[in-house]
Amino acid sequence: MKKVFALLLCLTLTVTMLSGCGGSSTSSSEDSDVIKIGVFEPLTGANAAGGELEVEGIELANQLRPEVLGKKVELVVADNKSDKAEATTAAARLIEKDGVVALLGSWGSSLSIAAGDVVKSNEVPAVGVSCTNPQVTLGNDYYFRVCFLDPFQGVVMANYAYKNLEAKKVAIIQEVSNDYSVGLAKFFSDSFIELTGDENAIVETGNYNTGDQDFNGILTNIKAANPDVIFAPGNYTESALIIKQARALGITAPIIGGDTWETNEFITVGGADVEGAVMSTFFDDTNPLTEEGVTFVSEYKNAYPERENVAAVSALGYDAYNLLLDAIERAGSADPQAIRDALAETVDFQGATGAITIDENGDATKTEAIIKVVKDGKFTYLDSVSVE
Amino acid sequence: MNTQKMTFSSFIKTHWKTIVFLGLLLIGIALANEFADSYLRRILNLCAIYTIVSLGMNLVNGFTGQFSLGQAGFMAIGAYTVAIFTVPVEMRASVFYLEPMAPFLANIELPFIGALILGGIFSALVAFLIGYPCLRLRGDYLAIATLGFSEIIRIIFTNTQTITNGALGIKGIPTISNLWWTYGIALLVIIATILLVNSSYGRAFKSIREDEIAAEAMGIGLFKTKMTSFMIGAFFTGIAGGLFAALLGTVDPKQFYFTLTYNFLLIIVLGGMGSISGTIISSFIVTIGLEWLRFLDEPMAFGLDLPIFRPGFRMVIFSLLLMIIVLFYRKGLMGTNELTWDFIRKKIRSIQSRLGRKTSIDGGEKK
Amino acid sequence: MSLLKTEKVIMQFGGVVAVNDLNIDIKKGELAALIGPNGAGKTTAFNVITGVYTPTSGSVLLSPANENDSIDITGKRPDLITGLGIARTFQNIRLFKELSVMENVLIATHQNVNYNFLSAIFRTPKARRGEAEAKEKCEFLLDKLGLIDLKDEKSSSLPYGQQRHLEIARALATSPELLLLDEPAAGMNPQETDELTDFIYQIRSDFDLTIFMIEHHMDLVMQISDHIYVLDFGCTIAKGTPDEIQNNQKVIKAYLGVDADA
Amino acid sequence: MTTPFYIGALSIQPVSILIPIIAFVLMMVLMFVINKTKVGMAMRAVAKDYDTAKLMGIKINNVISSTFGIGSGLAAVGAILWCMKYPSVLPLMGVVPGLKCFIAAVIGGIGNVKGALLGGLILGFSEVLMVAFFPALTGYRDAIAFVILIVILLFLPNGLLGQKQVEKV
Amino acid sequence: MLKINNLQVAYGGIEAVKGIDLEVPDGKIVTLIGANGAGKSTTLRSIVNLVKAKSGSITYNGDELLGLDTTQIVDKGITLVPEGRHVFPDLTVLENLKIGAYMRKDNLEDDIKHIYSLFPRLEERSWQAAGTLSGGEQQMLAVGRAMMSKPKLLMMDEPSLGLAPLIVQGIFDIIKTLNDEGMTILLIEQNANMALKIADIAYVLETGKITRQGTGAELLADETIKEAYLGKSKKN
Repeated sequence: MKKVFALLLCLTLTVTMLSGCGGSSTSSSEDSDVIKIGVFEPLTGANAAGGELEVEGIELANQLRPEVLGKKVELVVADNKSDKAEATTAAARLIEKDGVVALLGSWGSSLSIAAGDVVKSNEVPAVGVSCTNPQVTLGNDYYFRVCFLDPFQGVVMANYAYKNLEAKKVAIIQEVSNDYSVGLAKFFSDSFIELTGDENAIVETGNYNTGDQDFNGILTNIKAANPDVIFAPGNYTESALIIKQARALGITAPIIGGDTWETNEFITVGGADVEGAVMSTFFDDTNPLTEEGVTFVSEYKNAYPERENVAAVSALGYDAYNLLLDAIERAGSADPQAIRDALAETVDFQGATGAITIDENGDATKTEAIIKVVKDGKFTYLDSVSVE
Repeated sequence: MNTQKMTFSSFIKTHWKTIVFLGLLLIGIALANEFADSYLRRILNLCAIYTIVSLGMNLVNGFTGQFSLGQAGFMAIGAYTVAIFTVPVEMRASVFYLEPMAPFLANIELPFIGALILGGIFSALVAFLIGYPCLRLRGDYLAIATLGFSEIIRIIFTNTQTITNGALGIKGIPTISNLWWTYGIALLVIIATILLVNSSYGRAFKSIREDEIAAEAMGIGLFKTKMTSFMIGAFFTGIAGGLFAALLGTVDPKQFYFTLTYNFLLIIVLGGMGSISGTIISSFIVTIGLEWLRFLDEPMAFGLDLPIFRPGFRMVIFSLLLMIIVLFYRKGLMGTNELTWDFIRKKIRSIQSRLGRKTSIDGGEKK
Repeated sequence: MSLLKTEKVIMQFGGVVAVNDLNIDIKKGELAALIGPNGAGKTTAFNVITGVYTPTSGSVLLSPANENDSIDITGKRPDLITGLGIARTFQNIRLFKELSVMENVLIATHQNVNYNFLSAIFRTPKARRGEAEAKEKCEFLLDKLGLIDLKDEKSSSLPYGQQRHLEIARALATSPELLLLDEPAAGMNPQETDELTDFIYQIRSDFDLTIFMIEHHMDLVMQISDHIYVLDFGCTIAKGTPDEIQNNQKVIKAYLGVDADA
Repeated sequence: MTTPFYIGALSIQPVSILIPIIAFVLMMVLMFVINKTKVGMAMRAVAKDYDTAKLMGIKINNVISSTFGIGSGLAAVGAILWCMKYPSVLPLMGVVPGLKCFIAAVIGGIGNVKGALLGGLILGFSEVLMVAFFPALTGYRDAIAFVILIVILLFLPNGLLGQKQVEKV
Repeated sequence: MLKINNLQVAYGGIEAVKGIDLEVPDGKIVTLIGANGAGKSTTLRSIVNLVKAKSGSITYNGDELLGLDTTQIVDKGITLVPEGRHVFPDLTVLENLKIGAYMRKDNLEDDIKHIYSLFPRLEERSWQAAGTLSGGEQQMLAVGRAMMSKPKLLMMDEPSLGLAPLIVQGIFDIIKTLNDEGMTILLIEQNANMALKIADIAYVLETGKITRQGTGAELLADETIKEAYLGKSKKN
């Protein structure tokens, strides 16, 4: 009896599976009046929060601009579970099963890198949203992005520390298991050493692992080294805890970081201690750099009235979508190859996060980064820095 | 089965079904490699790779009865070996952009097959080092110790910047893995496992699973035999890791978090601890099933707009399904049985007889 | 000439002394028995001899036929001791339950494989020959022990008596000189016990064995043993021929019991 | 609770003192429950011998459930203390600490309350001290637990305070 | 009091008890004798549901026991002193006794005193861990522990196992005393001699079947029984 029941259950499930599959694979309708764009983002797993914010921006852009070349644009969202193997299958599925003409995503450079080979071998272009690692577009003609790169961000923050904060000695705290963090730390220190001309300008480097919660060991050493500024790029939770514990230890030096800090969690975890923390980012809703930015902010606030501020990655998602549609328009066709060529030729596209020109690597050349500071429990515009 | 006296024609006669099956499989691979889209190919590749890892794991856990959870670590070793030795030398500078690759490695490039085998060998060597202290431990302690070792391997890979590029991982691995590679090697591994399991060594493995004390009294050296099994399992896993790296084109330490091992544990438990065919079947079920259930992540599954259909829901359903299967089939789908032609025939008969009810209550069993 | 000798063996578990000053001397070719009340340390003695336990003190010496001197096997690993020629059965049958009768016996030949696992995988001629020889030997054994028709059955599906036989067959497959039987007649009725008596005689002569057994069935013990050792509270309280033992007052008191008709 | 006070150059948060005290008190309570109460007696009995415990009329399932309850409760207290010191909550935050707790219990000897405390202290101290004295090795911090585990099990297969188990043959 | 009808028990394919009938009348000592593996222990264990019976029925004062949990059966006043004593080694002697009364809510003082008066050795060792006791003391403790639940039917599985003859005698004296106090006893013994001497009714179990039954004295006098189970060889 048990077995019969189990068998029946399996049978029903197989049937539902089959029907589910049948439902979702409508790739045969190539010449219909729909253009499909794939969005592959981490919607579960460690990177889910970032992925969702990007999808929000993309969906908002889609609502505002639902058509191109007289055809309806349909977004197909696939979850890559913050996992590399899943990221590649998700990308392959979007291309093969859903027949998308281009991809958007993903949050997390390593996931984009993993999907890089899929887009390359299928010759379908992809536009990265907030993947700042240089390796995403390196040696891949089909991957583009709308955000600036880690080297740029490193230079920006080094400049900020050196010029605005007049720092001579800095300490670095990096998340060794996070490629973003070690990369950014490296670019920062290279740039800072160059600016000061002092080989020993980095007085202390502390390492921690993702998920760590106690940083007193690192911080005690840093306190002893007495730096002018502490640069601590990394995950928002750990970073907020670092700042809290640093302040508890009596470290008063300014603590600065990168774009990943700009989340509400950073402030909820850090509380009063993160007041004055400074970070670079792509976008600021109170000071949009472009007209498009103004439109985006007002539309975003309409669509999500409950949000206090607009995440930069949402703005980037918005830009990625519009950049892609712009390229489709210029190509005059929804053929992936044509889109790729049009994307590569993008010059001075006016996005919400600034003007974007795609260089020979497929990267967005941006000259300006926003510097924000936490003030009264809010991310507040501080400055915009341009670096040549 | 007395292989010694078997002539070629009698071999054909007894195994024609298997030969035909293998032939069809080859044609299937050829067709898939040629005509299937990259999405399908990718999933099929993953199926084969998971099969290899799970077989390696089942050899240790299912056949030898040693509860080991080091799979993720061994995969990492294989994957990194392939990554380190196959990334073209001229690309290395751009991959290792934070710190250059260690000079003793920087100019060594191996052909894929060489790197793959080397990965397997490294993995087996590390298994030896791990096994030396761990294989003397009892069941649950062994599990936690091997799990720990797999974590140590991952942590080491995160920290050896000049060799493994640390947290950045290695990019630009030539994506050589295709269906021929993965299925070819999976087939070799399957055949090797079958031959091994049915040899004197295989029986020694099983005797340890059944009763360590009796096995020892029969002259089986526990440590040596466990070690053999452990190292072979690690070798297979290392090779699979290499294939995995060459499929994705990139590796980084986070891929090999210890939770990866749970996937394989799930596969072997579902398929049946100690069943080769069960492992193969469940590798496919798990890999394909997860993809299949993807529609549950969409907000409009079954045309219903329910808030539960959101990303992640398929994992819930998938876990539930597995729990149900394991509840109803305590020993997994196959137990310790193998899916042989005889087994299929018996199953069909027993189903027939059950449908026929009274006509033959034991008729089906007797033959 | 003595084959197995234990000298002043003491086995302690925590504070409990399970075996206290065990002195046994088994001659080549003889059939010795170890008797004593339950819990007297008989099985512990077997476990010390076969290496399952390392004794707290004392030594176990074995003089196999192909060695000139005796070898100290105290605390050696069980599998190595088996390799030197001591095989055993267990009080509470320890077969490889999920495996077939044939496989059970074949496992006991594994210690003699002279090819490595790679040869086994590639089925080299050497491995095939080894496998064929092992099979032949095991079939011969199973035939001798009347189990040949059951060789493909799962061992746990065998009836109790035949499981005992299979355990002995398995032990014999290790080609021992000395066979230790731990309560071979346990759970057998008098008739089965009689058959077992004949059976032990038979294997002893067929395989040229020295046999040392633990047994409670006094009929069996008195009938077939050359020497008997009596253990009580871990101490050897008596040793001698069956007649001597039967008339030993100490033994009667400790073990045989003051019988109504004695 | 997290605002520090100073003893010379030493800055100490009140929680840092409170947590060990609470842990110690809980250990005493746990030992009292296990050793002095009826249900604790039943737990010890069930741990040794299911069948005989049933013969005493002990409802095995109830005892196991209550053990589970106490264990989970203590884990919850641990988590609360953790969050007092490191105020952030994540769904997966328990994975690594959970694993390390198991290791601590194994190091101390399964089935021994004092052993678990000892194991926990050894693990905690070695992690912190390694980071403090060998900052270059910080990346290897999570590995230290496993290294200690393996070294200890190599020499003491039953953990520091665990009892030797003899298998009956 | 206890009635067993056509009880069958199988362990993993092997039938250990193949349909037995037996009866334990109120206030009597009943013994089961037979070789190792004949199914004696299995029978006792199936009465308290430590092993599951395949078919048949076990009734206690008219109530069916099959299907009840061990704890429910114990609650009805049946208890088993298991083979090999199985005292809880980490618990003290006193705790072992207390745990025997786990189901009781009333005052234990008097009962503990009573047991200490039967076994003065236990009182001396009240605070020792039970694992450190000698075999005989452990057996006393196991009996004492079983008595703490105030059973109406006390079942004992090989109480003389591994004990020196003198201590065995002591245990049997206690059994007799308990019986005189009104307790019904079901006993399994390898030392058939002793068992038959004190038994009112005895059953012989052979490979899962009852082959003989009678009063203790009858079986004790029986030649074939003597030969098979009384340990002394016929030569004597």
